[in-house]
Amino acid sequence: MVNLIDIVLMGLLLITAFAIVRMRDLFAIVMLFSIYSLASASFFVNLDAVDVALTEAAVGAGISTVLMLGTLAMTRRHEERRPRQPHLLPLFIVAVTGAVLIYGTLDMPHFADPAAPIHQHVVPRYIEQSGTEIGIPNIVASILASYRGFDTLGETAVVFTAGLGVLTLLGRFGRREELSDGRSMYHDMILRVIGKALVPLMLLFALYVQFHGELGPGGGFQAGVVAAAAFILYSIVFGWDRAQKIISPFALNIMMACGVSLYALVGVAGMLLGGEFLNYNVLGSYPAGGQHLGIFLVELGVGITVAAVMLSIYFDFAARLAVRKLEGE
Amino acid sequence: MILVILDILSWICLLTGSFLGISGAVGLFRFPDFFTRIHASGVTDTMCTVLIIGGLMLQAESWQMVAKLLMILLLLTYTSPTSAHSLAKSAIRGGLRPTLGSGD
Amino acid sequence: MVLGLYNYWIVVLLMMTGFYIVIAHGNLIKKVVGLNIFQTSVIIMYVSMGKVRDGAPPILTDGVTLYSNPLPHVLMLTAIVVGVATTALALSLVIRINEAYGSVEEEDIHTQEQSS
Amino acid sequence: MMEQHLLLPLIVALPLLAAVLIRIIGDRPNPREAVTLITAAILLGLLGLLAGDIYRGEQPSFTFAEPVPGLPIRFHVEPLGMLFALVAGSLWLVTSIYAIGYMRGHHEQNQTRFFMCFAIAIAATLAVSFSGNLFTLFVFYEVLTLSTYPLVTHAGTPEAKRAGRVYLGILLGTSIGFFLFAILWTWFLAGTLEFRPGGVLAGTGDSILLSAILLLFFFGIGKAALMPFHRWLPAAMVAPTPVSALLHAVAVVKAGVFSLLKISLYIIGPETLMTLPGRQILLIVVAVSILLASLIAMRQDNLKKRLAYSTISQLGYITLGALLATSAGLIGGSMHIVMHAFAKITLFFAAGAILVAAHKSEISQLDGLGRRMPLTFIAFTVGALSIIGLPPFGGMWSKWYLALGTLEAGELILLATLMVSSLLNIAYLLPIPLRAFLGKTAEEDRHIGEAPLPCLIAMGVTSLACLLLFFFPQPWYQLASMAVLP
Amino acid sequence: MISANLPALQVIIPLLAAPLAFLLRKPRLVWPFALLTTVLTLLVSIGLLQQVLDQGVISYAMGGWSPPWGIEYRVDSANAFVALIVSAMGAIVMFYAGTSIRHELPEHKQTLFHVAYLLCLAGLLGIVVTGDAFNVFVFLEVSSLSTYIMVSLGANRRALTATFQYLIMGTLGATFILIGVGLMYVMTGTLNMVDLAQRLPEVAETRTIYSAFAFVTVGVCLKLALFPLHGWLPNAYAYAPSVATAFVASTATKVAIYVLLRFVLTIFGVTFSFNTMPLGQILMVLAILAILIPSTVAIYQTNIKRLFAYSSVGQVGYIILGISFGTVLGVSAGLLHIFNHALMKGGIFLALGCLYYRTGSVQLDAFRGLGKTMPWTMAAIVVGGLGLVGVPLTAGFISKWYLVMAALEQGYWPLAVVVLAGSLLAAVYLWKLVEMAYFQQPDNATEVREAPLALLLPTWLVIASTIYFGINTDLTIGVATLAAETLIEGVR
Repeated sequence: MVNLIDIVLMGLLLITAFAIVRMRDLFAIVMLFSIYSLASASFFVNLDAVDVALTEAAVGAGISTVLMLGTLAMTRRHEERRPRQPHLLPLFIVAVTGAVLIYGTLDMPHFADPAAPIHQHVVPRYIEQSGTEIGIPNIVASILASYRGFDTLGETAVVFTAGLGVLTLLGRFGRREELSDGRSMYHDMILRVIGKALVPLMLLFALYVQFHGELGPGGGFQAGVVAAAAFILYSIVFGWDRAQKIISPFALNIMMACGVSLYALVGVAGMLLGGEFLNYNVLGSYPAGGQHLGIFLVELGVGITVAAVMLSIYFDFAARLAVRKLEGE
Repeated sequence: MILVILDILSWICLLTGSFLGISGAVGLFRFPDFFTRIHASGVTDTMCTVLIIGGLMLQAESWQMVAKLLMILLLLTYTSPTSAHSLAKSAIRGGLRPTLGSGD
Repeated sequence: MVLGLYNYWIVVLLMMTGFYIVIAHGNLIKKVVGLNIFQTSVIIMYVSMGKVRDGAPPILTDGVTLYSNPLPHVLMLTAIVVGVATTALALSLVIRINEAYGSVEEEDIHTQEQSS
Repeated sequence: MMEQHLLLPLIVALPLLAAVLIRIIGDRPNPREAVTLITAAILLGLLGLLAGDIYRGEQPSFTFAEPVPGLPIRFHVEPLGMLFALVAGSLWLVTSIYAIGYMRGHHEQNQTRFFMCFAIAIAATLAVSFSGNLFTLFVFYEVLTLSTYPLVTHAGTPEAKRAGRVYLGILLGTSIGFFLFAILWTWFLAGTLEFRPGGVLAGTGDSILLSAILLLFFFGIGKAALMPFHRWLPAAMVAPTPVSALLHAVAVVKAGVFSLLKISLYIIGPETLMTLPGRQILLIVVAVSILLASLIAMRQDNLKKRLAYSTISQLGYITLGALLATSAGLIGGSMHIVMHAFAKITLFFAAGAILVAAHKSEISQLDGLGRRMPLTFIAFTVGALSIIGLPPFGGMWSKWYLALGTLEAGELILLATLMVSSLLNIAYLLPIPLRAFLGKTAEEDRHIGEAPLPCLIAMGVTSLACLLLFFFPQPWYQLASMAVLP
Repeated sequence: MISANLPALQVIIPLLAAPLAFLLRKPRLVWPFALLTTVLTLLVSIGLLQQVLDQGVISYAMGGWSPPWGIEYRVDSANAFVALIVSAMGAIVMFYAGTSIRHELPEHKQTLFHVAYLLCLAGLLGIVVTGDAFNVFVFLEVSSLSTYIMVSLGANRRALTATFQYLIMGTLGATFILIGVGLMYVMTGTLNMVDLAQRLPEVAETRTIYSAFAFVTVGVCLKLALFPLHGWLPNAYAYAPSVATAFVASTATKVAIYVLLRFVLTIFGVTFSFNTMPLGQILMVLAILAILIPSTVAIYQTNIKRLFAYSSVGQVGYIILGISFGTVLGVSAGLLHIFNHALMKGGIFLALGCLYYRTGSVQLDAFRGLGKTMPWTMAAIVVGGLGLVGVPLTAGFISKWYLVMAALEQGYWPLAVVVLAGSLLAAVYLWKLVEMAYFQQPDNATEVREAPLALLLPTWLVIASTIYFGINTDLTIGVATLAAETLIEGVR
C-alpha cells in the first residue's frame, strides 16, 4: 500500500519535472514547481518525515512560489530562447554525473532496510536516550535544537544572511519615502472578509506549530514561515502599505537581528554558566529542565528570525514592484 | 457491525469524492474558456473535499482526529470558493471576457 | 536489488533533471527553478535514506519501538531553509539584472556585455 | 670564518645610502653629484681596507638571513670577489667624474634617476662580487639586471624601449629559465649552494648530468654574452655612454663572467670540469663567438656598436679561461677581468667624449678629428693597444696567461683562435685612430674642440692605469693566484 | 573559562557580532564595532594556535554532547594555521574597509556590507574549525551567501551577473558536497570527521564510497576554482568592491582548499585518495593546466583586477600541485603557498583599492605614470607582484622553492620547469604594469594624489609581511610542516 503511494507520488514528481524542462511559459513552470514541492512534501509524510514535510510544504510550495511569482511580475513571463544551441555538452555532463550517482547507489543498503549502518551507529542513542536526556517526545526537535543545535544556529544565520542580502539588493534600508502599491485587492469584498477571518486563524496556527513543536511536528521554522504567510496574505488583500503600518520594515529588521542574537546568546549563557557553548543542561536547576528552557528559547529565536526575514523579503519584493509601477506611470 | 457500515459509508464518500475531483480536472481541460474552467474546478473541488474529508472522518479512530479534520474542512470550504472567485475577479480585471453563446 | 534501490534511481533521475535545467537553460528564472528541483531531489534522497520499514514517525509514543531515522530529517530541515535562502537571494539578483539589462536571458546579457 | 664582518654590509649599503640621498636631494645638481663622488671615494677607501685583510689571507663573511634552512643570504669575500669588487669600485669613482661632465655636456633628462639607478647598480655589483653562495649571487644578479633597465631606456625613445625589452627579455629569460633551474638542480644534487674550493658538485652525478648543468649555467648567465645570447649587449648601447662604459664594459658583463669563473672554481670544480663532455661543446661555442663577434665588430660603422661586439669577443676570452679550468687559464681569465675593464672603459670614454664634443657616433665621420681633439684619440689608441694586448699595456698579461692556459690544456686550436682574434682586434680597432689622425678634417668640423674637462680627466686616469698595469700587475696577479691555487 | 571555550569563541564572536552590528544601523558606529570584533577574532585565533602548539589537538563538544552525537569542534595545527590566516586578513582588511567602503558605497549600504563581512568571516572560520562533515556544509552556505552579498555591491552592473554566476556555481558545488556527504553518511551512519575516518576503511571498497569521493572532490574543486571549474572567479573578483575582492581573494578559496585537504587526507585518508583513487594524477594534470593557461590569459587582460583574478586561478594551481604529490613536503609547500598567496594577493588587491579610491578605475590606462603620482601604492603592487613571480626574499619564493623541491623529490623534474614557466608568465604580466607605471608620463588632465594613510597603512602592513615572511620563515615553515604531517598521518 505504502509502496503504491510511493510509486504514484514519484511518477507525479517525474512528470512535473519533465514538464518543467519542456515548458516555456515561466508562470506555468513556477506553478509546476509549486506542485512538485507539494508532491515531495506528501512523499515525505509517506517516509515518516513529518517535520520535513511540513517545512517543505510551507517553504517550498509556499514562500518560494510567492517569491518566484513576484519575480515574474517584475520581469517577463516567457522564456524567449531555446536552450543553448550545442545541447550536447550539458547532456553529457548530466549523463556522466547521473551515471556516477547510479553507480554509487549500487552498493547502498536497500531502501528502508532496518539493518543499514545509518540506523545502527549514531541514531540509536537519539531514539533511546532523548526521552530522558532532553525530555521531549519529538526526537527531530531535540536533535535539531540540542544535539545538533549548532547546525541550527548556523542555519538561522543563513536565513538572516538571506534577509540581509535581499535587503541589500532590493531593499530601502534606512530610506523611508512613502510608497503605496495600486495592486491591493482591497475592493474585493469577499476576499477582504475571508482574509480578515483567515489571518488570525493562521497566526493562531503559527503559534500552535511554534509551541507544540516539542510534542508533535513543528517548530521555529515552520511556525515562522506560517506566521509570515499570514502577514503576506494580509498584505496581498489589504495592500502592503497597510501591512507595513502594522509591522514596519524597521521593526522587521530589529526582529530578524534579535532572533539570531537570542539563539547565540542562549549558547553564550551556557558558556557563562560553566558549560560548553549551547549546553542547555546548565541553564536549569536540573538537566532536563535546562534543556526544556534552552530549546524553548532557541526555537523562539528561530521562529522570530524566520518570520521576520520571510516577511521582510516579501516586503522588499513588493516595494520594488511598487517603485516600478511608480516609474512606469 | 456498525464499523462495517461506517466503513462502507466512508468508502462511498471517498470514491464519489475522488470521482468528483477527477471530473473537475477533466472539466478544467475540456471546457471552452477560462471562466467555465474555474467554475468546473471550483464547484467540484468544494464538494469533493467535503466528501473525502467526511469519508476520512468516518475512518478516524479518535475524536481528536475528527476535530482536526473538521477544522481542515472548514478552512477548505472557506478558501477554495474564495480562491476560485478571486481568480475569476482578477481575470475580469485583467481584461478577460467570458465567451458567451455557443463556445466556438 | 531493483526493488531495493528503485526509488534512489528515480531520485537520481529527478536530480539530474534539475541539474540539466540549471546548466542547459539560459533563462535565469528557469535556472533558479532548476536549482530548487535539484536541491529538493537531494532532500528526497536523504529522507529516503532515513526511512525504516514499518517505522513510525520519530515522535516518541508509548508502545512504539521502531522509528524511522530522525537524523536525516534534521539535516534536511537545514537544507530546505538553506535552499529557500539561496532562492530568495538568486531571485532578487534576477530582478536587479532585469532592471540593469532589460533581460533575463543569458545570451542577451552576454551580447550586451560584449558590446559594452 | 663565521664571525660577522661588518665591513661587508657597510660597503654594499653605502651606494644604496647614496641612492637614497640622491633621491632626496633630487634636482639640485651640485650637492647631488657631490654625494656620488664622496660616496665613491669613501667606498674605494673601504675596499682598500678590506683588500688588506684579503691579502693577509683572511676570508671575512657576513650572514643576513636564512629564509630556507641551509640557504642563507650570505656574503663571503674570497680573492676573486675582492678583485672584481676593487675593479668595480675604483672605476665607479672615475666613471662618476666622467658622467658628470658627460651628462651636463649632453643636457640629459632625469639625471636624478640616472645617478640613483647607477648607485644601486654598483651596490648590486659589489653584492654579487661578495656573494657567499649561488643563491645570494642569483638574487643580486637579478637586482643588477632590473636596476640597469632604467639606464638602458634612459633616452625614453621608442627604440630605447625596444632595446630595453630585448635587454630584459634575454637577461631575465636566460637567468630564470636556465640559471635558476641549474641552481635548483645543484641544490638538489649537492644539498648546498655554498662556494667551496674544489666544487660542491664534484662527484655527485654522472658526467652527462653534470654536463647538462654546466650548459645550463653557461648559457643561463646571459650577462656573459656568450653567443647566441649576446644580442642584449649591442642593444644596450642606446644607453648614455657612461652606462655603456661602466656597466656594459665592466659591472654587468663582468658580473656575468665573474659568476662563470666562480662556478667553474667553486661549484663544479676544475678537476670535474675538465672531465665533462659538455666542456668540449662549450669550448667550441666560445671559440666561435670570439671570432664571430670580432668579424661582426669589423662591419659596424657605429662606434659604440663596434666596441660592444669587441666586448663580446673579449668576454669570450674570460669564459674561455673559466672553461679551460687550468690554473693558468683561470688566472688569465681573472686578470682579463681587470685588464679589459680598464682598456675598454677608456675606449668608451673616448667614444662618449667624441659624441659630446663633436656629436659624432659613426666611425666614417671621424676623419681628421684626431687633430681637433688629440687627447681623446691618444687615450683611445692606448685603450685599443691594451685590448690588442701589445706591450707596454696591461692587456698583454692576461692574454699571456690565457695563451699559457690553452697550452696547458693542449688545445692548440684555441691558441690559434686567440692569435687570430688578436689580429682581428687590430683590424677593427686601429683604423679608427688612424683615420682620425691621418684623414683630412671636413670643413664643418673646424670649430670642434676637446671634450669637457671631467671627461678628459677620466680618460687620462684610465689610460694611465692601462700603462701602469703593465709594470705593476702584481697585486691583481696575487689575488687571482690566491683564488686559483689556494 | 575563556581559554576553555576558544574554539567556540573563534566562530561565535563574529557570528554574534553580525546581528548586533546590524542593530547599530549607523555606519559610523558599525565600522568601529566590526573592527573590534575582527581584532578579537584575531586574538582568539592566535591564542588557539598557541594552545594547539602547546597541548596538541583540541576537541570541543558543542552543547556538551560528546561526538559523534553532538557537533565537535576539532582544532589541530592545520586548521589553527588556516584560521589564523583568515582572521588576520579579516582584521587587516576590515581596518582598510572603513575608509574604502565609505568612499565606494552609498551610506545606507555600508552597514549592510560590514554585517555581511562579519557573517562571511564567521562562516569561513566555522568551516575551518569544525570537525563535523555536515556542519561544513552549513557554514559553507553562510560564507557563500554573505560573499554573494558583498560581491553584488560592486559599482558596475556586471557585478550582478557575476554574482549570479557565482551563486549558481557555488550552490551547485555545495549541493555536490552535500550529496557526497550523504553517500558517506549512508555507508557509515556518522557525520563526525574523525568517526568517519575510522569507520570508512571497512566500507572503503564500495562503489558508494567511490562516488561519494568523486562528488565531494568535484564540489570542493568548484568552490576553490580549480582550473576548468574556475569560470565564476574572474568576474566576481573583478567587479566586487575593492574590500570584498581583497578579503575574498585572500581567504575564501584558501578555506576551500583547506576543506579539500581535510576531506581527502583526514577523512578518506592518503592511501585511499592517492592509491585506490587516482586523485594525485588528476590533480597534477589540472594543476599544470591551471598554472599555464590562466596565467597566459591574465597577460591579455586590461582590467587589472581581472588580471590578478586570473593570476589567482594560476596560483591555486601551484597549491594544488603541491597537494597532488600527497607527500609531507608537497602538502606543506601547498599550505605555505596558501599563507603566502593570501598575503600577496590580499596586499595587491588592497593596493588596487587605493588606486580605485583615487582614480575610480582599475583599467591599465589608469596606471599611466602611477610611479610618480602614487609611488607607495604602485610600489606595493610591484612588491606583491614580485612575490607572485617568486623573486627571492619575497614570501612567494619560499613556497615555490619548496614546491620545486617536492617535485624533484618525486623525480618529477619537468614540473620544476612548469613552475619556472609560470613564474616567467607572472613576470610578463607584472611587467605590463611596471612599464605603464614607471616609463609612461602621467596624463596631466587628471591630478592624482597618493592614497590616504588609512588605506596605505593596512596595504603596506600586508606587503611588508610578505617580505618579512620571505626572510624570516621560522613560523610559516615550522607550522606548515607540522600541519602537513598531522594531515598526512590522519587520525589513525
